[in-house]
Amino acid sequence: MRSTLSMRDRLTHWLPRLVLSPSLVAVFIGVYLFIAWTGWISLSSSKMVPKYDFVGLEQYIRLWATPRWETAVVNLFLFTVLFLAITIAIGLLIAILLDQRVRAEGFLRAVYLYPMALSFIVTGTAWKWILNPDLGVEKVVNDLGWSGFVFDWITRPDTAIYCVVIAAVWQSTGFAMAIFLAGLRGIDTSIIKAAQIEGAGLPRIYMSIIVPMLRPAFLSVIVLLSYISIKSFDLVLALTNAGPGNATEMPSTFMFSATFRRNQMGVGAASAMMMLMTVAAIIVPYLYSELRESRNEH
Amino acid sequence: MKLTTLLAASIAFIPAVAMAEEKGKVEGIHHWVSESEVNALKVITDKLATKGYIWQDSAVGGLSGANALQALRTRLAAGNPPTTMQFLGYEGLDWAKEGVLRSLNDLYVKNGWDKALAPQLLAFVKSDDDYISLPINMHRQNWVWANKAVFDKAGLAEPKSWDELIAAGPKLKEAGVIPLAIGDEPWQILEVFEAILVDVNGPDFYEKAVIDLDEGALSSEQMVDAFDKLRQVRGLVDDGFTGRDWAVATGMVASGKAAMQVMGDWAKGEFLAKGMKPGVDFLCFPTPTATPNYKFVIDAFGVFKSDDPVVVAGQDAWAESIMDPEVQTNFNKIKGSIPARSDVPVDDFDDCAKRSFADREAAVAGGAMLGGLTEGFAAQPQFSGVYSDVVAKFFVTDMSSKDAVQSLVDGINNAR
Amino acid sequence: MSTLEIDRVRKSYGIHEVLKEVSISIGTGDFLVLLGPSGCGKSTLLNMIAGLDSITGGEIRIAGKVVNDLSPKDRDIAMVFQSYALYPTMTVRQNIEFGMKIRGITPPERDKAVRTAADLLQMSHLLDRKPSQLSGGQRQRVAMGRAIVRQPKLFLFDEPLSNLDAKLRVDMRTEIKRLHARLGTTIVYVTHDQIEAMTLATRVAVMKDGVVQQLDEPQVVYDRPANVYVAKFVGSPSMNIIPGVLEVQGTVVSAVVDIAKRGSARISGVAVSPETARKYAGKRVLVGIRPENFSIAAGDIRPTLTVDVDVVEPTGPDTLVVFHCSGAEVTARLPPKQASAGREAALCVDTSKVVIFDADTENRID
Amino acid sequence: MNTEANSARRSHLLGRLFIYGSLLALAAFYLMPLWVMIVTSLKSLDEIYAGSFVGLPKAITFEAWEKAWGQACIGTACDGLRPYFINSLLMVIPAVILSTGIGAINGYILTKWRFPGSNFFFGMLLFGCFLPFQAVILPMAQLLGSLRLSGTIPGLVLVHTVYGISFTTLFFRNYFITIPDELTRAAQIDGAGFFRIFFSVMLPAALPIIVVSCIWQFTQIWNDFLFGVSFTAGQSSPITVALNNIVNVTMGRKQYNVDMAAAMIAAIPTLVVYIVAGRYFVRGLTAGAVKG
Repeated sequence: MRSTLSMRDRLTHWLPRLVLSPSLVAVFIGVYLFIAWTGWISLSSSKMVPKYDFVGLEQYIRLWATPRWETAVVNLFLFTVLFLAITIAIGLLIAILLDQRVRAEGFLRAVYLYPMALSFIVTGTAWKWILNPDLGVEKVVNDLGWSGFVFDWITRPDTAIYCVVIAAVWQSTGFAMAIFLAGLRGIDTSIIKAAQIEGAGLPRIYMSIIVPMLRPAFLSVIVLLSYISIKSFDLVLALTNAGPGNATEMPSTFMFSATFRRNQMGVGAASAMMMLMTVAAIIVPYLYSELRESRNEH
Repeated sequence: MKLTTLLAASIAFIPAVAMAEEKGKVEGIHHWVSESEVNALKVITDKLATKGYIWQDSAVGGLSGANALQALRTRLAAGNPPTTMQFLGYEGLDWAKEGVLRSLNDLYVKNGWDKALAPQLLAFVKSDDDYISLPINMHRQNWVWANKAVFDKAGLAEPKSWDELIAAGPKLKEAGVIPLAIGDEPWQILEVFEAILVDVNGPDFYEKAVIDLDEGALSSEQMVDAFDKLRQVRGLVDDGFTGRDWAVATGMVASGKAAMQVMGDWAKGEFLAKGMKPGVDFLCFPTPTATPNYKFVIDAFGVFKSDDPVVVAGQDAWAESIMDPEVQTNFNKIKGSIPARSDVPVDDFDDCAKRSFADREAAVAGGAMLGGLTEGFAAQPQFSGVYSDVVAKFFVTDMSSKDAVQSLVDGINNAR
Repeated sequence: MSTLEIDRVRKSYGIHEVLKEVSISIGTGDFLVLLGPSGCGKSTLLNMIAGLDSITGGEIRIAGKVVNDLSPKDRDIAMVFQSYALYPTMTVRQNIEFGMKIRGITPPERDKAVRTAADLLQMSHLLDRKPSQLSGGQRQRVAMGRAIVRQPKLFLFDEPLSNLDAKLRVDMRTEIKRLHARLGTTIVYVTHDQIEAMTLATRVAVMKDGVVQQLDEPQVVYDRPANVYVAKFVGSPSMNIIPGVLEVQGTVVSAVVDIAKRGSARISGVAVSPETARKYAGKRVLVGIRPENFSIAAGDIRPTLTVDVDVVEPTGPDTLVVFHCSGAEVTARLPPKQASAGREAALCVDTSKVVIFDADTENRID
Repeated sequence: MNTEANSARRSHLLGRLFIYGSLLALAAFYLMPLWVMIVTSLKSLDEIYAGSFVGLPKAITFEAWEKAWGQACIGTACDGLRPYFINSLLMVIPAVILSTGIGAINGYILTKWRFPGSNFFFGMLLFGCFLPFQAVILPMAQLLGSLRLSGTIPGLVLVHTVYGISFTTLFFRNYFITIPDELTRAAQIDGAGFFRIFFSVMLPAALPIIVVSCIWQFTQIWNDFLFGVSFTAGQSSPITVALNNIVNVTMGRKQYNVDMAAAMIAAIPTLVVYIVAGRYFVRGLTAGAVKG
């Protein structure tokens, strides 16, 4: 029976796969083959240029014996938790406030959204000044008369990471806001009316009814923000250059300096693999749920 | 003049110009992007142009050359190296070991350049038996730059030891002046620390602890002392040092807001640009010590192996331009350093440079020529990186000197 | 000539079998309704006729030609979808013209076809609008217009009315009926609404779990359902199914049912053949009675059964009376104001319309 | 009754006050860096070195802007940002078009022409979104070298397209999944083939997500520094690399006003895109970029 298929029909049958195949090849090479290459290098003794020998897990042992890497891991954890929590909180707050039929919503939305358009190569210097106690906020407030005001986080190793969080929150809230706002607009307003008739106040309605309904938006925001935080590279370089005293080192900056500045390509590759595994630990379950969902749709 | 001769002359002239245009390009990666650096570089490239080659600029700034190194690495991985590349410290030697650099022995011998360089410098120019790079200059790293008016007002003279320098702190603070201007970048802090290390403990100790990475020296009491001194120096610094560029710190000294800065002689350009004169408006003196030493930093260019005769000829022209005595003189007047060649006359340099020349001669004779750790002239980057990690962390936290020494030892051993 | 023959067609996704050897055959001009609940396989079957789903086994023939391996566009069919599937970025005119454009029909001809279809469906004034500017009923018309201009051998409708509100649904139903009458094209129509099936079809195929339960004219399906499933699915309120026992006394066959607190009642004269009657004599059966086959016993006619009325639901023209019989809830459609809740009612049954089912297989016995 | 109405009005007023107060305070926070950049770029260098960083300029001058655009030196080349701006345009336009186009057709296949394994492929593709790019620079450089594309703008276009596909496919796939399959089926019955359905039916319906994809890709590619600094040299560098060279002067006197003007110039295209099309971005996100 199959033989009755005409050439054209057979082409139609294979066409989608054919059209998709260049992407498949590109992604296979650009992502998976290159990851495999990095994995290999992480098991080699490569220093300055790639060397294709095998030394087992030596580079990983060296990596975990490096205090800077430990700092980087702790920072990443601290940064991710704070960054996610604050960005989500502020993003949600702005979205809810904007959803109250305010004037000039378009303008305000643009204000909150524009940082996303800029790279930290562009805004890093401005933030450096704002956070610098001698030039920025502290000075301005002191000049206004509150001489006791101190805001010197960026100068102190134990607090500098919070400055990175501030700048990162600044850049990403717009995104969280946009997604939450989209979610809020999709919610049936009769739910709010129903709750009002039951006598619930607006804050309570949002806390116990609306916010839980935004669950899918939360999921999207969390995944995308985790991705931003793991990749935060420009941000740290531009703002603190991993200082003071490597206090704001992150895995991405560590990897960069190990590979390109310190001739420790093997260690750099090992750190890259650690980052990839972390990403996979977050992303794979998300992908799994996403894809299972779509299978159900069919 | 007859018309025909004019015509003949112009006809003869045209191919010459065309030839010059056709000779080729010299492409170089470097990380000189500031105004004075670029002006200095122009001295070389102008000379190159007279030899008929066009300079193609591939500057990559930032991260003390790390971006430039990354660019080189990817270019080499792609099999597309530039004609030439600026190297600091061991970089040139490391690349030479990978077999990508061209040996310049023929040029060195032909032109006698080998005799024109100080022996300590040769260690960075020669890989085994091959000359692999072309040094253009020599910076002295262990300078103190001071505001003369501030010093006079506080009744201070050039300090003879680090204790004296530290003791000047309270006086200066009383006068409302920040004693020492510095930024929190690890390399700025390391400059100070390595100066202390050699000034207090002597060149031999520096060689053991930094160049040989001898564990005994690394964990010794002298090392603890050096950290103790650095802790005292921390007391001379104001709180706004975060993210401060070294040039901003220099500006603070120039304006009298701060009294001193420990920095290489590239800082001199900042004073000169403001119209200040050495000895009159600002002071330059080596970091205080009982054992005089000279910490050098050189900028050198390596050239990459190529089968293309046009490229090779361009490299020859480039090498001759760099090593030209006149170029070395003019370049260094702008850059603030002194010529890499020891055989270039120095009479028309300023007082600071002259002092640098004199000290270099003394140091060469006395075996006190030392490579700067910060810029990669003393240890491989994975080790100097550990130094800068520990020192920077020590400087900005309350870490004890003993803990600092311990993490230094652990870090070096881990990187071995 | 546009017949449709579905010959032992099977469909499975992996081990999951969606259609099991379905055979349906209709003639030119027939209006076939595939009726069944969601998941019964009716839409899959339609998609297979259209060529949108592959056929696992068997053959489908349109106008006598096997179309198993023809692509949709070569099958000479047109289809109307539940969501109308109008191209959102095209105007109504462009929507209707799209298929003709692909087939390379010249602009004047296209224009003529659009005009004819628009007149037929009274939507000439909508031609330059976008689908988003149309109401549900208007979109439905456009979708039909798009199908009509194709002049296909076979029209396929996939639950075309289920997205409309009740009033509009009735109107469009009439519209489709009228269209069928005018064009005379063979139609296959999928729905889960038995009223649509009754009103529209010339042939109804009732489906369940990938199997055709009954294929016949709608009235036959209604009067003589093949099994309890069909009996309950077709008709509203659905046929009452009352457990009982078959009794044979000479030539008279009766069904005996229980009435709570009142003992048994005998429904005599059930239309069952003598052989069947002999076979089932004294056995348990299921007695099927449509609600409208009950009537009030008036005058001196002896009631078939006397019951206690549970609930009374007036619908206007009739009143639905609910009572219990053999443990089953039974609904009778009676004239208004003839019974009231909590009172007793004496009822007659039109025994010629009573249907008997096997208690185990639930199939009709004749 | 009256007092109740009064208090209700007062609490409403307080509520509005709270809403606008918070929104404006937050707006000030978000505008602060932009303010610093603009103000600084309009000051003279002397004024900045005299210690004025955050305040208004005493005298407005556009000198820094002119310098950043046309004269600032990168190495020995003193052409300002202009040539690099053009480089970036030459890179960003084809890369955005290519990655969006490929993403669109991928999304179309993955929703309307599913085949066994298409979901797995989608999962593989998605993981590419989350790849830390530093990890692939060296192998990518080797690949570009063997393709003879190293150091060129086409090479950068290729890299950005490859790593952009993941995101654009995600966008389009999630958007097309909301378009009923019946639409493609109707078109099939109308006789439209694979490409005809894509170009005549799907693509015109995908305008909102095309905008989202273009904005996203435009900002990502325009702002990219890592690939730019790794895969280009000198005259073929994109603007972020040039900006870095101007801003990150390692040794020398910093020209903060020129730095800021240069940063502003580098930011203008993305800012314009956001301001002009930001509305569509939010709308497009609602329409399916993010599954709600």
